Amino acid sequence: MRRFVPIVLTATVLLAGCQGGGGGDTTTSNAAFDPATCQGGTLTVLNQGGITHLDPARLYTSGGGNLPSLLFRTLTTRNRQPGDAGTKPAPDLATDLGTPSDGAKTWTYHLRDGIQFEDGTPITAADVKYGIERSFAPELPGGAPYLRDWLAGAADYQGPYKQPDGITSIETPDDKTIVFKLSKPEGDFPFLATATQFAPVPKAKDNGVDYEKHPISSGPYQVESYEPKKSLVLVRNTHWSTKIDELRYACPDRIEVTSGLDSAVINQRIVTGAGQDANAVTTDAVVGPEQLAQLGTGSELDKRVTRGEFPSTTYLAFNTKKAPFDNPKVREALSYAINRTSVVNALGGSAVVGPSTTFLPPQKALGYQQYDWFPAGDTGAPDKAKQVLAEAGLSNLSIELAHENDDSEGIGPKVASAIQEAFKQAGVTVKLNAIDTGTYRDITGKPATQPGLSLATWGADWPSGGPFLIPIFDGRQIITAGGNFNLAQYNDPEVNAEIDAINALTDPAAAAARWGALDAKLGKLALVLPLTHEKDVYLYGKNVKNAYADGWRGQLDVGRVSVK
Amino acid sequence: MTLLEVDDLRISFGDKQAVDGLSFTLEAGGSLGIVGESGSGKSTAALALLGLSGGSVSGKIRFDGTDLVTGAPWKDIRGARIAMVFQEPLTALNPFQTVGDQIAEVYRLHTGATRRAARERAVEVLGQVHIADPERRARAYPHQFSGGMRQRALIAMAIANRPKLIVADEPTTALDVTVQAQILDLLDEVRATTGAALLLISHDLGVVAGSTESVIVMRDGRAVESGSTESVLLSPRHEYTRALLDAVPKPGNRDFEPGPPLLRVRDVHKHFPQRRRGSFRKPPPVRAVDGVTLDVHAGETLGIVGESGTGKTTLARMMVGLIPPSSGSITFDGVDIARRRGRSVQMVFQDPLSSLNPRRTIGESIADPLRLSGVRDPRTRVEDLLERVGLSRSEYDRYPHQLSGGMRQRVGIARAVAPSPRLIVCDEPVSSLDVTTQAQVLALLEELRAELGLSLVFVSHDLAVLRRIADRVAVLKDGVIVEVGPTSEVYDQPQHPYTKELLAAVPVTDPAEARRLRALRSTVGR
Amino acid sequence: MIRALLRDRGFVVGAVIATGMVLVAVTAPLLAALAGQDYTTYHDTLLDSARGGVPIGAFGGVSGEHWLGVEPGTGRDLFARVVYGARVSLGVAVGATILEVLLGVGVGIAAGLGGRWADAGLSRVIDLVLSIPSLVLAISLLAIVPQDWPRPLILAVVIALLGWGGTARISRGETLSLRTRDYVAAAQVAGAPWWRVARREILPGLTAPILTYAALLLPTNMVAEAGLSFLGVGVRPPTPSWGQMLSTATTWFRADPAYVIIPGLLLFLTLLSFVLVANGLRRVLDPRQREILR
Amino acid sequence: MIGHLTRRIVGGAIVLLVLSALIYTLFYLAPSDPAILACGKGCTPERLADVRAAMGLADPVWTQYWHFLQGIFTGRDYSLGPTVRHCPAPCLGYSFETSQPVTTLLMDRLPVSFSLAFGAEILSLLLGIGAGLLSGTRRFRWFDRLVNGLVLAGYATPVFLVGLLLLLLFCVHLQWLPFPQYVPFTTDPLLWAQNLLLPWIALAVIQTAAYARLTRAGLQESLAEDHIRTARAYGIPERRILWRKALRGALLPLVTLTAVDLAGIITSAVLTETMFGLPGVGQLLVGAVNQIDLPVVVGVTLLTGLIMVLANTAADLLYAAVDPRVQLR
Repeated sequence: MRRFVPIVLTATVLLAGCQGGGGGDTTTSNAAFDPATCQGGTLTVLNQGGITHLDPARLYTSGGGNLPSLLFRTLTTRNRQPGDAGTKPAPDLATDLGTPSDGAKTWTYHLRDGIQFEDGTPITAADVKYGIERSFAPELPGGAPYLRDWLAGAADYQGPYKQPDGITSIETPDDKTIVFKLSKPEGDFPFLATATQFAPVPKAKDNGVDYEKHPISSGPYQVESYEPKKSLVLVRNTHWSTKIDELRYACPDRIEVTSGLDSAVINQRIVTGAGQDANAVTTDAVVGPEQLAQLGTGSELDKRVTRGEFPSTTYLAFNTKKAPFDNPKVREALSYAINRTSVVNALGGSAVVGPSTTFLPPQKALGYQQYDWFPAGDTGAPDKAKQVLAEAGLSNLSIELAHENDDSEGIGPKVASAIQEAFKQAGVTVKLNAIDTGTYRDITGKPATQPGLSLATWGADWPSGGPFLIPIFDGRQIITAGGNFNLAQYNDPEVNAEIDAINALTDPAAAAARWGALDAKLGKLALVLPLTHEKDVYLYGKNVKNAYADGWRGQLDVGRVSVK
Repeated sequence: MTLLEVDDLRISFGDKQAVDGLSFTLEAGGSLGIVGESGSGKSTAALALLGLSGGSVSGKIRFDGTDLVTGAPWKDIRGARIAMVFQEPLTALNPFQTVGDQIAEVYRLHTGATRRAARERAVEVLGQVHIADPERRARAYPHQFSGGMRQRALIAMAIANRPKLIVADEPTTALDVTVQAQILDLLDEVRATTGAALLLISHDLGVVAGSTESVIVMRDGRAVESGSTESVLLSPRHEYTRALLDAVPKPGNRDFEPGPPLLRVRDVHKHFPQRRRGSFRKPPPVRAVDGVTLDVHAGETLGIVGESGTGKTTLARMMVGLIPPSSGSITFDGVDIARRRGRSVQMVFQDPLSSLNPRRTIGESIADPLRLSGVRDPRTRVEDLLERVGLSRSEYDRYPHQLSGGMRQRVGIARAVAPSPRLIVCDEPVSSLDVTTQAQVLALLEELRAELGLSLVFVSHDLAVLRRIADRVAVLKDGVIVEVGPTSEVYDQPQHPYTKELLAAVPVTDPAEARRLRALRSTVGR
Repeated sequence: MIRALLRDRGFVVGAVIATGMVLVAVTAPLLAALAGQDYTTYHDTLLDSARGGVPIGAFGGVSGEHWLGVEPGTGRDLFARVVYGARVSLGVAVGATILEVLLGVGVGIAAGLGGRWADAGLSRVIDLVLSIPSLVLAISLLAIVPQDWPRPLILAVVIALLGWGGTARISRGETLSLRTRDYVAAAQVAGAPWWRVARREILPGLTAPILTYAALLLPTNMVAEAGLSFLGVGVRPPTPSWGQMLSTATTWFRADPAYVIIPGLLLFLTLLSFVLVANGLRRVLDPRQREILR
Repeated sequence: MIGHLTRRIVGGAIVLLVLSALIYTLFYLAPSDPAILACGKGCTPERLADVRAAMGLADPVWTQYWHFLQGIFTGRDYSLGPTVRHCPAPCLGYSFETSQPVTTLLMDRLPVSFSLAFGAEILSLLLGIGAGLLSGTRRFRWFDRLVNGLVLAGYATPVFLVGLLLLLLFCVHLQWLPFPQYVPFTTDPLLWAQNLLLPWIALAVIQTAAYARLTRAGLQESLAEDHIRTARAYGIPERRILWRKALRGALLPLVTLTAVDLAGIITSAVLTETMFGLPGVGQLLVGAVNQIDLPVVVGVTLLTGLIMVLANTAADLLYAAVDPRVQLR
């Protein structure tokens, strides 16, 4: 059961987009589609993971998320286009992607005209600022951590309930202008500004934890009813129109989301398409073995598939401060020994994951460059591994592998067993160390308690190399107290300097090339052992039109599908 | 006029011939007793009258002009013209229906009366069987009745449809002796007032003696002797009948000089706390034994007599130290009995099956007290004892369920005498045995007493047994000793009214005496 | 007694299967070696990765090498996993049953022979254990226990801790009824101390009802283990257990029905055999034929 | 009667108290920290401490437990940030994960579990008693044997196995029934029943056999009782004896069993609900345990404990109501 990443809105999981890698058939069915006449009908969304919190401060989604972006407009949002274009940010509430100054340490935005909340109140810069401040409140945990890190002097801010004076590094000189002062240059700020924390919240309507019961919409729909993890019903927001929002088509009149379903059931229902299920899509139930058998056989179902890729890598993290992983030979040997086919099968087969020899997943926007420094072939090269170990004078190696105790995040016992078996072929004995999923990141994220070898996943918060490489390899990001992601505990001033240099670039294409080169360089050191990257195959209902994989995250873009 | 004529009745279950050529007649309004030990076929024969015997039935049963063997209109017969009174009054009544409803149901079924009329009839017959406040009691459930009342209710049900024949199958077996007398009197009365004939079935010669005009003695499915009650019981011709009559305990006559007091019971009380009903007031405790003072002298046999619920078992168990008294003292040779347990005092129990561990051989059971008193290898001693109580040495390795009731009680006695006690308390040791076995066990106890110089406490409900074996008798009622004295005195000149009532209730095998006692009861009882 | 048991056809069939299963569990390594397989080796070539990793070939990839086919997603030999799975399923069930009987009989006799207060106190404890929603608590308990503790042992202990109430209640009831028997009184009159009474007079009387009850507890505990493993709080991979296999099977039952049928059938057969044994024991040992089978 | 009830209530309260204290202790001892989950990825220790304080987890465990108990009897106040929300008694607290009141969550899930339990119970009672009567009156020998065999098989069948096989057969192979999804009774009774049919059957398979056996044994025992002989001796027709007299005694044990079984289905519904994906109390529990959602775990445990206690009490009362011999003290 692969409940891995695309649980749209849960707080624990990262979401980001992709270049639409495999999505060849994404636009074929759209020939007759006209956004001007697509309105009407009810769209059904069948999902596994429910929406735990519908509060923009607590959502951890990138590109504004799929369903949340129907309610929350942000300063910028993902460009809703199939293919590569979709990996770029686009202005949403703001008039442009932001004006950097002071070497990308200050970003200035202007709000566009005519934007209103669902109650007709105009949206002001103060509303955006207040929304961001709310996300600092410990009562509303769960959102992405970047703002706390990037905004100057905001690390100790406790939110507007305890500190009503607000954050000084966000300035609103007038109702239409908002200025962010950062502690260091961040060329990716327009990407971050797609997060729901950048959605406006009217202070008068804020009732804290209960705000999510009916968050005030700035998008094309508003909440009719919401039950956490179970259901969400959206109806039209009459104060929104295509005149003030070009990106969202908002075709269906009504959207009904049901969550908590079994993925097999979801796919079965979409395939059968009885009644309302003909209008159904899913944003998180990747197809299972049963549907895979029907795909590619020329059946009717082949026309109802979107394929996308989510930039995420599952890898083995070496703690290079701990023996024997401080020895590069050991890391290399294990890199030779790995059997990626077993891992792929453990994660659901080649249709939904692909083997990775690079840390960056194969997406252009991230700056992917192909390399395979320790060729293990499809099923591992145990003899080569043995040889490397013998050269290092290490035979009969015995190691421990930490993993989560359930498979929900794709780094559970199934993958661990596959790795254990692969290493066994190379004469390495692996003892499995199952750690409770709830505390796994806490234990691995504290250098004091971090095991020598652990399973990890990393997903990009936006399609750029920075969020993929910085937390993992920037030596200044080693947080000893906890919440550390630089599991190799690797600190090279040269690499750190390169990261700073790329961060200051505001041209994404230029940055991508340098990120890719950095990844290839780091790969030679075998600091991590990349295993797989995500592929996503989603089915949609018979009546659903204009369904294409969202270029940012590999899912159907609910903002543009039609059921009419 | 002949009401019932049974001719050459044969009932068999497979190979087993339960009734084998039984013949008798019963006049309208007459009474007939059938006597026999268990397995004699008497109940099977009785059930055959209602077509409920099962098995294959042949012969002739002619009742009131109808043949009951070759198919009969049972609906009109059962409960309407022939009514049956069963042995176990608790289980014979439906526990889920009120007594009144059960009687009314039967009445309606046969008369088609209205609900209301049936109800009235039920109350009427309940009154007829002397149930006080019948209106209210009709609404009670069987479990709310005492044993005697239940049997009355059954009799009420029997007479509800004014049957021509009442068959009473061991109607008093489960009852106390005084209640038994009342029920027998009631049957007699009912027969007189309703004009129904009575077929009374019992294992006890004393029960039929006072209640029937003629009697049949059955053994192995055959009638060994029949005739008028007087002639059969006073001058039996068949040896089986004689044996039955001989087994009835006769008064003993032992000259006896009591020794010094051995066991002294001083003002002993035993109160069992009752569980709280409701949450407010604690109910008063049950006073099982309520102030008993008693001596057991060396060499004597003390009988303690009482009906069920009088506290006699509690007293017996206190005497051997099994239950501590609530207050008062019990001393043996001046020492508190609780500290003398095991050596000096032993006990023989009522139910010989329950008193032997079914999972251990009888030899082991006997050897246990010997081991506890320090004997290393008791096998030979145990075998000697087995021989002494009339069993063979090889019985050592057998299990209790392989022995007959009488043999088991012999084992119980052997176990009691094994550690050479000076006193044995016997709690109803013979009440579960057949009359003939009873006599043998009593004889064994007497022999052992003489031989070993034992003292005996003999607790029983059976006055006849005590009269035979006891030197002195104490009469227990509601936890109090109402009368105590030498056996002959207590039996011949009872002082306390309860003693008199008890004695009057004892069934005797002399029909004339039985009738005399019944007359006596009617004056004492009401 | 044995002759009576052998006359019960159900018992004989059950006993044969049950013994077979126990043998399988005991000789699991041998059997796996005989098949030339072990329960950890992955066979990626036997899986169709493009279809999510279903076994290639009929009926879950049954072949001369893999007698029962292979596990979807991993290609591990199903025969080896099934025979090793028997170890966990039976081991945990037997362990839990033994613990339950020890605990239950101990507490039951103590309550039955102890004084009024001991009985009242222990009876409350028994009631408490009986009125605990055991599955609910077991899930919480097992989720909390550290992952590196020996899992099968923990499973047995948890199942036993939540399930000894029945044995205790029966033991207490039987003890209370046995202690009123005259032979217990006889032993007491003879001066036997309480522990001698408990051992010599009470315990033998408890054997039959407890044995019958324990025989039924065994399959119940097997179901419990399977259920907990099914819910993912049972033994840890790569250790196989039947319940765990059935749990994985829920995702595979459409694509690879064989994977449901094999462990499912085995679990059913084993349970049935133990129930048959228990039923036979009950008929012979418990002449009252109480309906403890529900 | 009143005394009995009082004792029952006090005893039940103690059971619930012990249960909740047990869960609190266990979760306190557990290595998992719900605040980490809430805080999310990239959570710094300072932020974690703030979040923990906001969730009320910074207090010592006994203080937390005391607040919990207070909530049940007097209600509690929750800080929402800018405002305060009052949770009236009996307040079981708020889910760590979704911030919803636990009582709301439970009330939301109960209909599903109740639908499951009552449906299955009624189905198995109907089938079980029917089969028991047929075999108990010994009209058909083969049927008797069949019931006997089925009860053994039923005892040996875990519900998740039956569930899987039923799904395989009816949803995948024959495609007669949809894959179960819960439809509230109030929305569409027909769909409600149609969707619950498989779970009901899965649960009923096991219980039907047990009830059949019990009915059959009870009937045979009942028919052998003395008062039945009395009824026969008084000419009461066989039919009337069977229906009016024997059956009542035979069904007596079923009365108590039904109440307890009903509670058992609800409390062990975890498996069935997981199997069929029904959003009942059991599924809520599994999710909560995974998410270390202590208030919900305690809530579910208390609810199921309460149901068990109520069922046992109900069983006693019912027994006393149908059997006049039983006196509750």
